[in-house]
Amino acid sequence: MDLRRLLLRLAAARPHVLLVALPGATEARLAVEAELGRRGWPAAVSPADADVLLVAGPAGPALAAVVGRVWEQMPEPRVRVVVEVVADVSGTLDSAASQLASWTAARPEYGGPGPREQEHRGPEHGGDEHGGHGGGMEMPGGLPMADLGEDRDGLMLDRLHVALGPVLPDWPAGLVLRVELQGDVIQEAEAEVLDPGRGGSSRGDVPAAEDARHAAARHLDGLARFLGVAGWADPAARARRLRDDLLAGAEPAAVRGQVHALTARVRRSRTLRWLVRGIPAGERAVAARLADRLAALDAAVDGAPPAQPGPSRPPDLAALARAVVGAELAAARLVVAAVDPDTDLVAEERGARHA
Amino acid sequence: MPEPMSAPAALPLWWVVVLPFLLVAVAAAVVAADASLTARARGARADVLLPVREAGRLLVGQRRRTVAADSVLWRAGGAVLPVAAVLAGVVLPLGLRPVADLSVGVVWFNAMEVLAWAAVWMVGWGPNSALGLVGGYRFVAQGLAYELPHMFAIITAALGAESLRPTDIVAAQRGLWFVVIMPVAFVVYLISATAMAFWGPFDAPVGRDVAGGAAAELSGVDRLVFAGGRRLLLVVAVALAVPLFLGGGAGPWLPAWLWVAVKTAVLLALVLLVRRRFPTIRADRFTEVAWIVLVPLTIVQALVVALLVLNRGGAG
Amino acid sequence: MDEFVPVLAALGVVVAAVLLLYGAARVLAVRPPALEIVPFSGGLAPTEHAFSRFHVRWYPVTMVFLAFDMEMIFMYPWTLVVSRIGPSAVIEMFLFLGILLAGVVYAWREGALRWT
Amino acid sequence: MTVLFWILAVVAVVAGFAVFRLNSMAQVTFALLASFLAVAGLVMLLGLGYLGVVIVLMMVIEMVIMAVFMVMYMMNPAGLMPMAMYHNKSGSMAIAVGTFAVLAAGILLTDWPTRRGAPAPDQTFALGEALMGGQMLTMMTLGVTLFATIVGTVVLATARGRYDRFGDDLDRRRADDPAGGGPG
Repeated sequence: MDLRRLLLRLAAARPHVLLVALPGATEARLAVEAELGRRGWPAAVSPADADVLLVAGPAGPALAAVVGRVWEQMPEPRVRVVVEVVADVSGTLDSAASQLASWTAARPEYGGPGPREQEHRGPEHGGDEHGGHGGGMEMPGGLPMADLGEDRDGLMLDRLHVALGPVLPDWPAGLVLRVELQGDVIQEAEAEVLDPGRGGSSRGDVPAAEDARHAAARHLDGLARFLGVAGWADPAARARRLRDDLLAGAEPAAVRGQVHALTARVRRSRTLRWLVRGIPAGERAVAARLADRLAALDAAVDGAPPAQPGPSRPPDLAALARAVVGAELAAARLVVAAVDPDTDLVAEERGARHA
Repeated sequence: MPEPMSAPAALPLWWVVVLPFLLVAVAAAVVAADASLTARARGARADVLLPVREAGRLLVGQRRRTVAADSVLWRAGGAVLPVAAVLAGVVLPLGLRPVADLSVGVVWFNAMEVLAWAAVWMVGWGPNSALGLVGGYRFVAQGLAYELPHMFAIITAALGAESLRPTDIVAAQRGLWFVVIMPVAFVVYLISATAMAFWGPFDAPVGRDVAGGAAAELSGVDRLVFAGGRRLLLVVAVALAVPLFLGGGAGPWLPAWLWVAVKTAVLLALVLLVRRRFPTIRADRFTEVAWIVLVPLTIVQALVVALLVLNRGGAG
Repeated sequence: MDEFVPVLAALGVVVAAVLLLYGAARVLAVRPPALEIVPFSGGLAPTEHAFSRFHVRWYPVTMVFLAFDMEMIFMYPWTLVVSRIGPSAVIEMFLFLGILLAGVVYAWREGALRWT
Repeated sequence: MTVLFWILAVVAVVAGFAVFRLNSMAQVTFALLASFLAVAGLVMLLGLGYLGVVIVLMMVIEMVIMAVFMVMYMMNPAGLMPMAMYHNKSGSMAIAVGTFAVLAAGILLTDWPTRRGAPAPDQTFALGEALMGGQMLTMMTLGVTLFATIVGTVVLATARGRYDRFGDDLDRRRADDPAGGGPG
């Protein structure tokens, strides 16, 4: 049908890309984000919204399963691509777009042409509101329902077990937060990083005693993700743009003015201060961690030497999990974004221990 | 009772067909303008075809249904949003006359926009998804915060004209736009209108932090209807501020319909810019402010206007 | 109710438009709907149905809201008669609102407007 | 007009019946809402525009809030396991059918008086006049009742009170709450 082909072509000029960042592949993620920004392609926030599944880095077994599941969740037309080498980001995106533009239902899918797994799962249950199935206690989808647990008022109410991550917008690569939710309040939490030790050496390109440019870029990246979680898209986009400029080779001194303007704007925002006030996040509250980051960012572009040149320690995931207990989901996301655990380092640490 | 003034009748009936297209066109313009602002911040090119691309993309996209989803409520919720938005839009004076000149126009408007409560909750509930549920519930919490200030703001405008009919409210501003005597109600109205369309900075129900929240599991035409309905709701809610506070089609030189268009465009631009100035305001922070700052403020505003009306009534 | 005729017509038109959109999508969509998709929470499979007793932290707010909301039924017709009835209408309505506001202030102080 | 009446009437009854047939608490709530909306349409047909629209306004808000509470308290809120909205099926059926029959008979058998006088030209206006005039006492009583409702529900529903928040002498400047927020 011609109209369908026309619409596919129109849409393919601006596909929504779901980026799956893997631990140890920060460089690939940054390259992809920079290219998406240049093209003006939106980053999808969930598989339902995505046309392109872009996996940045080599996936270990656990993350490969995650990628497979996310792929299953995406509606067609859809394209799956992997970026492992920074140099071929642009070409990969081009080919994804052209595949979408010339998409036909008959196209064999990436990863084997077999029928989709879920179509074999027996009768559909969704719209069946007449209670006609006499099966009794057989639950749809084979899943149980949430069980009871005590809430902070001492009431017994359902506790829903949800695994947050590793594919969420502005979320540390590979991190999974297994939480027990009552409503949207977290009662218990557990944090882990999937596939630690995979590709952990890719940070070799970012020297340990990093220079001011990389320090500034790293802080801008963290700031952009924090602002993204806080729902402040405009300065988040500016932070990303400055980060990309720095990584593309701009001197910190050249962007100093813009960075200072950005940090000043974030600091000045009374609304942001009011929104993050009083959210504890372990040793330091969210607001204090944000202030730290802004100060470090300013210092980095001012050419000050990095405060602690010592070896970076892996993040304390147990402390992170403790910090989100009792928080409402939005606050928990802010906590994670403020702590911003460097999951690449978890990889190195675990990898070293196994060796 | 206000004198039975020579109230302009409603537009001819065929306008009911034009109205949805008109609103969709404005909503598309809003999408394009918003996206071009976003592109500018990121250093990319703007794209005027963007609303067409997005709509086309969702039309050819596959729909999906989650395990054990409540399809009835899920789909109904999405469809209610555009229907409610257009039905709320029938009382908008497009120039001098609205599509339906209801004597209880502003109450009708209020009743239709409140359907968003049900719609967003149903869309969040439907897919049997934890993040969707959180999004749906966030909107109800937000509604509990913005709805009372919203009602008081509308009532204040109605009080100024002593009529619930939007055309009467416009007529009552012949001498003085209501924004002058009720600035607080005007500002609160705009705040609550953006909150009702869960538009930034009140976009927590479809927030990034919950991967799209209520909309997280929507794809294909379901997403198109929901997202389109949300834009329509924003356009209609903001557009009603023109007859309520900005004198409707009043203005020199230009015809009334053009004035309405210009004023609406200015307000929409304002809303788009404000969204860029603020991070997402979560309902847990906003509720108390809404109740103990906005509600008393709007009540005082209503009192001031009531005294002005009494004064005027005494003179007449 | 003649004035509601255009409303009814608009309802018909917009419902038809939404149905038309769904019909167009049915023709244009590259595939029929995907069924039994696993809900998304970050890429891991859910272990339980999300449909559960959702414990909202703001239930006291709903109660205060409902009580306050009742008042709106009166306030809309009240706007029509202010100058006809005169000062007594204003005094009465704002006394009424004042009583309710006192309730809200009490609720605020007790922390009912916070997520408990 | 008559067609519309019958459509709305059937929708109201069918949706009302669905309330008892559906498994899901959420669907039950919105079936009830659909029933109320049809009734609101009937009220509008009677020429009571304001009342009809206000029924829509109030019922949408209230049914959403009811859905929130239904889902919060009822087991199996989505009806994933079959269940029924009624207990003692035969008894409740007898009561329901009996009530319906009595009411319907009442409607049909009553010798309704013929209308005297004409309706006010603007019912909304008339309603406002009645509220500010004859029904003033009703309204003030209602105000106090609503105040009592607010205070009562707050006392019953909040586990923590002002002494937990501001200290025993109420001298803490900023409230101590498990969740932040608000202007203070």
